Amino acid sequence: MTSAQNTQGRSLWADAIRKIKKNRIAVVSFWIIIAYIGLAALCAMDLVFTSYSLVDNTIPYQAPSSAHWFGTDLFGRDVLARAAHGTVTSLIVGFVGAGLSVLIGTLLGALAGYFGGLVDELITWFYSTLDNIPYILLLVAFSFVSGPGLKTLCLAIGLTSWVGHCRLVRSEFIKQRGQEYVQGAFSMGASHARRIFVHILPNTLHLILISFSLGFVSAIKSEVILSYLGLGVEPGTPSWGMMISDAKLELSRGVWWGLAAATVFMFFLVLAFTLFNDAVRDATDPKLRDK
Amino acid sequence: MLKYTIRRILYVIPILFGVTLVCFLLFNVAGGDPAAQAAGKYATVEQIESIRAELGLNQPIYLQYLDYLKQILTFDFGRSWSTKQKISEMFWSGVGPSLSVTVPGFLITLMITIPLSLVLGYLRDSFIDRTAMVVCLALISISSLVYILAGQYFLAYLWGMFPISGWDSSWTGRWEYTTLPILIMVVLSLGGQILFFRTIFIEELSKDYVRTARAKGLSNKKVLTKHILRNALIPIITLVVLQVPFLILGSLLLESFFGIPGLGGLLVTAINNADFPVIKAMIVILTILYTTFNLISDLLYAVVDPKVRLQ
Amino acid sequence: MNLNRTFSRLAIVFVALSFLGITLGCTKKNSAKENVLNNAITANLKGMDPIYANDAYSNQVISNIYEPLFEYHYLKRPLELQPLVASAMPTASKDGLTHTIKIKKGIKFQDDEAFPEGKGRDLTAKDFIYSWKRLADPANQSDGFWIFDGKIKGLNEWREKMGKGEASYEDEIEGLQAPDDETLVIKLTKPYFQLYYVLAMNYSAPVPKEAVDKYGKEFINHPVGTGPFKLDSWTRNSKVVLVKNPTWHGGKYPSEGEEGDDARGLLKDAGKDLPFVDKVVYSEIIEDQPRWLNFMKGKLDIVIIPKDNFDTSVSGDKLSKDLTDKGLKLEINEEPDVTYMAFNMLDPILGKNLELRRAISLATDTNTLLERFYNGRGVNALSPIPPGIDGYDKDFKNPYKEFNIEKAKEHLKKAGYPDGKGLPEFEYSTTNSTTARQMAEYTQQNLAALGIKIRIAATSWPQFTDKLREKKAQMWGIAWSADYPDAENFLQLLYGKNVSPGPNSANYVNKKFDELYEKALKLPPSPERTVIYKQMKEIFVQDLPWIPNIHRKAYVLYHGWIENYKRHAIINGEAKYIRVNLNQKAKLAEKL
Amino acid sequence: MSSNSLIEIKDLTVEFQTDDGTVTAVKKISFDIPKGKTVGLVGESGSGKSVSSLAIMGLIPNPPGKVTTGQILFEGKDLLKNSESQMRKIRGKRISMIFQEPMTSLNPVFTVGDQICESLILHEKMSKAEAWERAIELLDQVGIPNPSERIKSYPHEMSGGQRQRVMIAMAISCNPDLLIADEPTTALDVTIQKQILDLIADLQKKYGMSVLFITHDLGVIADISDEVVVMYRGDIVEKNSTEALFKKPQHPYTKGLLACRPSLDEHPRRLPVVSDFMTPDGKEKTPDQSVLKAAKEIRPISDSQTPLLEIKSLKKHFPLKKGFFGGVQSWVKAVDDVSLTVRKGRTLGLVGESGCGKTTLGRTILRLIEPTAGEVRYNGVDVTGLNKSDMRAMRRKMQIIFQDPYASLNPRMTIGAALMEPMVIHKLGSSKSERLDMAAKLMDRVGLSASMLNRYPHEFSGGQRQRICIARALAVEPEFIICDESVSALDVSIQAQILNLLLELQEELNLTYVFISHDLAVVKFISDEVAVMYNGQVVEMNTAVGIYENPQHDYTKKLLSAIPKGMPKTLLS
Repeated sequence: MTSAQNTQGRSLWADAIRKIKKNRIAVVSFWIIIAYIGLAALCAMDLVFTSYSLVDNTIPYQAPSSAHWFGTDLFGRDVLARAAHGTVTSLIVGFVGAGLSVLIGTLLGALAGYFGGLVDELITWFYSTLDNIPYILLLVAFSFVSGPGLKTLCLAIGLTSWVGHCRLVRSEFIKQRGQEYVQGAFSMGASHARRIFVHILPNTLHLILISFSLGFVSAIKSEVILSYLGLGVEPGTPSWGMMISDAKLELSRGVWWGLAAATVFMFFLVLAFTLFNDAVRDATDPKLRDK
Repeated sequence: MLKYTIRRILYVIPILFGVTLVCFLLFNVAGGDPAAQAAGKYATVEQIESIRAELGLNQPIYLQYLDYLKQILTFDFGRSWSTKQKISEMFWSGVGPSLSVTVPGFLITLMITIPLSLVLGYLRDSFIDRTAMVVCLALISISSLVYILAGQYFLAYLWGMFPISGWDSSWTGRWEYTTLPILIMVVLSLGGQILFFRTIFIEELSKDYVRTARAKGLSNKKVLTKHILRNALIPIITLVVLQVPFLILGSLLLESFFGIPGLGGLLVTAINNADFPVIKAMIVILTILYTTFNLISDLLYAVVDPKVRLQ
Repeated sequence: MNLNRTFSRLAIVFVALSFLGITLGCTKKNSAKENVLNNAITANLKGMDPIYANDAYSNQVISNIYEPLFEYHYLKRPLELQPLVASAMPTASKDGLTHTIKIKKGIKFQDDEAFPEGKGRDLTAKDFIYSWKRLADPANQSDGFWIFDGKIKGLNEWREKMGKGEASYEDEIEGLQAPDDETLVIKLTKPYFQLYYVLAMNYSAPVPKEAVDKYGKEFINHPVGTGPFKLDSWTRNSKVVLVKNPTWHGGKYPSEGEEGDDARGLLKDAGKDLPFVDKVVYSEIIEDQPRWLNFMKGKLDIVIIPKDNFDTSVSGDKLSKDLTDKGLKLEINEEPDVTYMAFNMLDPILGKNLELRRAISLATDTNTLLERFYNGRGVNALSPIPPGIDGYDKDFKNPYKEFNIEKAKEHLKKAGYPDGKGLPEFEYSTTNSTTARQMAEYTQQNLAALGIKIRIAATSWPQFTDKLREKKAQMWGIAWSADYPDAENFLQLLYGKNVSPGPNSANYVNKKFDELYEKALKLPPSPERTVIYKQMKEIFVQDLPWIPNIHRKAYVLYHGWIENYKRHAIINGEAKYIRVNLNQKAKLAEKL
Repeated sequence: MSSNSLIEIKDLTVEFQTDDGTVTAVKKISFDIPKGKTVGLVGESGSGKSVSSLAIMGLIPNPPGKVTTGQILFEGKDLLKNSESQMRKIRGKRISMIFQEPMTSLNPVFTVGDQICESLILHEKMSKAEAWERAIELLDQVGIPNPSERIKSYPHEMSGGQRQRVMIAMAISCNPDLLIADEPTTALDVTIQKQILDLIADLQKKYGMSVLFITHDLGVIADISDEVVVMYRGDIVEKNSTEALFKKPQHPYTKGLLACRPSLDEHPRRLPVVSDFMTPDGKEKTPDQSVLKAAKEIRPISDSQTPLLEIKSLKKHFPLKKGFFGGVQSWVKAVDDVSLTVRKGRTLGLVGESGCGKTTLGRTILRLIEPTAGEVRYNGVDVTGLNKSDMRAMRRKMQIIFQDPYASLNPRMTIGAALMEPMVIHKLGSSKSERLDMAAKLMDRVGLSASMLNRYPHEFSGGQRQRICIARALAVEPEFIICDESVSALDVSIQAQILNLLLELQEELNLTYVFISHDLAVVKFISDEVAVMYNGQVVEMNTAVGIYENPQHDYTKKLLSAIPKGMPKTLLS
């Protein structure tokens, strides 16, 4: 073999990761997100906070104490455990909902941006149409028609929130399509699929990632709004949206801890995502790199 | 500019077509049998049949769609299933109250957030900026219920600074009731808007013209308030314009807690009652408004951005 | 172009305007002198047409404007009908099929532009016939027609013809005759002892044809009745203001009542002319907190204590000292209603396995439910018939209405599903209000203890009722409030001929039960009928198509300046009886 | 210290904090800017020339940048000790600056008038009306026609050259003592460059100001500067009067820089490069004169030669505006009836200013853009009529090298993957290791180490990337290559290396080139024949020497005269 292996190059991703690693806030945020995912996994496997569904009707609405750090709820269940298990719901909604919408958005955006012409006009028309319906109304209408539950919630979020991703991917594809490296691949005889998936897509992936993580945060927030309107996940499933929605009645009897627990859990996840997102944006921004 | 305007207006036609089609399909095809919904709890099969006939549900689907378009064009959405009231009147009576809270609240928020986020953008990554970001995120993370319940309990009930809830339809009387909701709305929207505008300002701050302006000897303040603000206002204005249709929708929670008879409450009641004609009408009206403001936003963009203006 | 400057200018104008508003608002202080009753309704008023009065809130307002033939005595318990627009209680033929009702002379509709010169004309018997045809007219889609459905000779036929466009309001109906202006003769297809009760419901209140013709569908917003108050203004979704109707036919405060009413000072105004207040305001306040706070500030006179404010205000049926010091008074009333969990008897498992239902019933911890969701405000329900209604029996036994998980497990074993093994997941339907959802969760927990898994489907009310109507629900939680104080109103929910889409959503069919029901229908209120009701209850307990949960109690708080207040579960037109003691109000208001 | 110094820079060091640690952009440099003189600051990108100028302005972005040592004496006072508010009184008033990017350096939302007036109102305390009058005068002075109308224009309504004029008007508005011009002409066409240079020279004389002119191209400043400072990797390697420097350059780097620029008068076989004069560690080296002096042999051109490529009446029209109902209202004729012949083994140069259609022509030949009409015959086969699979096979024979070495490599692919991709597509090489070997050979061929195959494009310099692009084009063993402005984005010193490489490859592999450029000197150096394009049409075609010696078309003449002589006028005569 040649000596080719001798010098290992550093890809843009490796470069970005190195930059992120140097950013203390980003690292902390990253580990917070990992911690949430870990917590959700453990909760889903019922390894931690197993008391989340443990009803104790002798201690409803107990204020925070050493036994129950965030008090208990109406049924005497440990609020902290429920908030922890709410992570599962939120992460599912976030990953599946945002994932689905990114998938749809990327696919349509790529097609529209890459091929242009009639395909573009059709897709643009379609997403402009959806975009012209205020998102929250579309989401409400959609989940209203499709019924409640975690599955339909994810579906509703996925099917209604892809427009932003689509727009982004489309404009990025239009931009990249004209770039010389794509033209170069064309001149070498690379097929459409090769140009789309090998050349352009990897170069838009960082933007898609950022877009996904924004979508993630907004999906989590959508769950809260839909829960408030009674269109959330199935009752009994622990969810931050439900806890916040329950607070409407609880607060007037002075029970603030349910809301507090859900808010604190959500706050740190959203904060971590937002800050991490900023760091990824900075680390992958080509404007900041070639200078 | 005129050509651009006309083209842009014509572009709205296919969009409106799509928008109405989506609303129509969502409710009439996917949303179950409207007649059964309309008939109510003691309905008999014949009753449902008669409603079907009355609602024109026995017609082919495209005729139903045309009927629906006619409703929109004449602004006659029929009557609510739940209240039997005329939907257009329900709508009109809610617009004023909603706007009385949201418009002042929105403007005051803008007055606060634009300068504040400009400063934060300038101080990017400093301690102040970081702190402000966390505070903003905290502000938006806390459920709006907390602000509303606390505001109502402390400011209105305990300290008696405002009435607890209520409404006065006279132009002078209403402000007594809207002041507290406006205040709360400002607090509610502060965080998100600052975060949002800050990003826009940061984007502008990295542009080449900023260096030119500084090379001219302009002070930082002048560079910020003249050069950057003026450029950032282009995206800000267009985005702000897109918020306007939502002002009409009002704020659901504020309205229901402060007794403001606005459209937010109307929509939520309709959702709770599965009052399809009202939901449908609201979505269509809002969507058409939104489309209109999208158009206005684009045209305004052309006005404020000289680059588009003369094309 | 200087947009930021424009913005700030605009905003300054707005700020200035709002301060102007505040100062103006402050000068316009509510005068305590005004003789007004401030009430709240907890949902938005839909409209004021009696044929659409299908919810408590509309009824509360409408009752002050419209008057049906009869009303309930304000003070007497158990509830007793008395003539309102009628001059006396009707006379019935021996077979119970013909009823003759005399109408008071000189009753006038409220003045309205619909009448010549705006002067309200006299009410006649024909107005009733017109109004009831209107109720029956399919074009109006009223859901109140059930009060006459199949009961009055010729009315259903007319209704059908109307639906096909083959009839008109001019047509004679055999069962509805007005031989003269003061006499109304009703001919029934079969005995219907609940007739007088439904003639006390707002659905049957007379409306003037002139007004309906003039306003058309907008009649809903232009009420023209014969009642003590008339509409002054309605700010949609905010408040309704009613003022004294100067042309009202009058009425006197009752001079006798239940035992103890005198001691409570409820007879002080005996024989005095009604109404006592000049104005009634109904504020539409949906959220509990503002309603409660407004009440605590004295802006509302009467309020039902919200569930979540209960703990801080009441303990053991006594008001907290803080509240009694403020002059507040508490009124507790057993409501004629029942909450229950129903099974769809057509369900291949739930409907066919009695032991399973028994197990579920035994696993339901009603006391905790009562404590948790009603603050103990209610009684354990053992049968569909609530207290205060003939057929209710304090000592009635329902052996499955005890919380006994061991027994429940035994029954579950007998059912063929030891510890729930082999059972599929059931769907429990409910509505998506927070409380309904939490109650469903509670049921879920109760059944989980037994090893039975349920999935909760929470939808909007109409979607929920759709599901019931289409027989798609498996089990669900729901409540029924009396339309009138007769057990029939509850038992009809289990009558075999009323299965979905009728009111018998459980689709419960028991021949014996149905026979008894039909027999009872033919009987006037009598000990004989009570015995039949008792038998029906026994059958109910044997079959358990429902698990009855609770008969609720209302805890009503009112201010010290309100006099003559007595909670009445069925009527809502109490405003005319209530007196606002303005001197007292001036004194007490200072303490708030 | 001479008393007529306006600015004295002493021991200036500027450091930047980067992810890779501290980078010293400028190392203890010292130089003077005399009053009323023009100093040229020359160096390749990254040599620290722009940083030095920003340091004078006090505009080093901090963080990450920081001046760590030294003084900048302005009339004897250290600018670095000034407070921000004191600096503001100097910026724009005493020292002003124009930047490289005329497209983005002006604020897009204000009229040019507003932007010029701003300085006047700020520093000269003029009223708005006075400032406006003065701004019109200034626009007139910088050669904007109809200034009283144009003053109301927005930047985007002006061409690049005009914008740079506006920048200049802005910079001279307050009669500054020093004008710093940071690569003001690099982004402009040759003809415009010439005008701007003349303008700056004129204004310098008129106002008697000092000018610090920053460029990577010595040739550009030969005409206008009095003194030259040469920077190399953060150091000043040579400073001298322009005449002396051009006449007798001292430092090997300077020598290389002076020699590597293609000149219109000479016909060398290959261009000298910096490495001919300097070892990689900066030591002097005696160039091999035999190689340097070797003259180019003029290859015969005759119609009897087999043409490899024949272009006949090729047209490419772009729709300009869509009407209300999708109809096209007007067309841009980017390529308008062009016919050309490219002979096998020869190079056809295609020259013209930006927007003349030369790039579109290049891409249309390869069918990267579908032509509107006309024929492209390659070895007698009409390329425009080929179906998809035939076209793919054809692509193996025809390759293209683009202008922007930063954009023409996929940033997410290793160099190895990029080189092997065409082999995979065209099924060259039977296994991965075989392809890897081929790629290694290609790297070697273009003068890069095969050990770099696992690296990513961003780890290479612009010149290296362009070599990689050449290697990639060679991967499929093509016969014909279009070089589309392939050296335009490179510093002159790198440009020479790449041009030499291209020539070597042509000889070795018998390649045929179409070389597209706006720089006539470069085109003349590399081409056998030259076609001049103007407004989508070929206005003149001749042999390379013929075009230079006997230009026919007015536009060709204009192009020729605009090329910097690369020598101070005093030395030319």
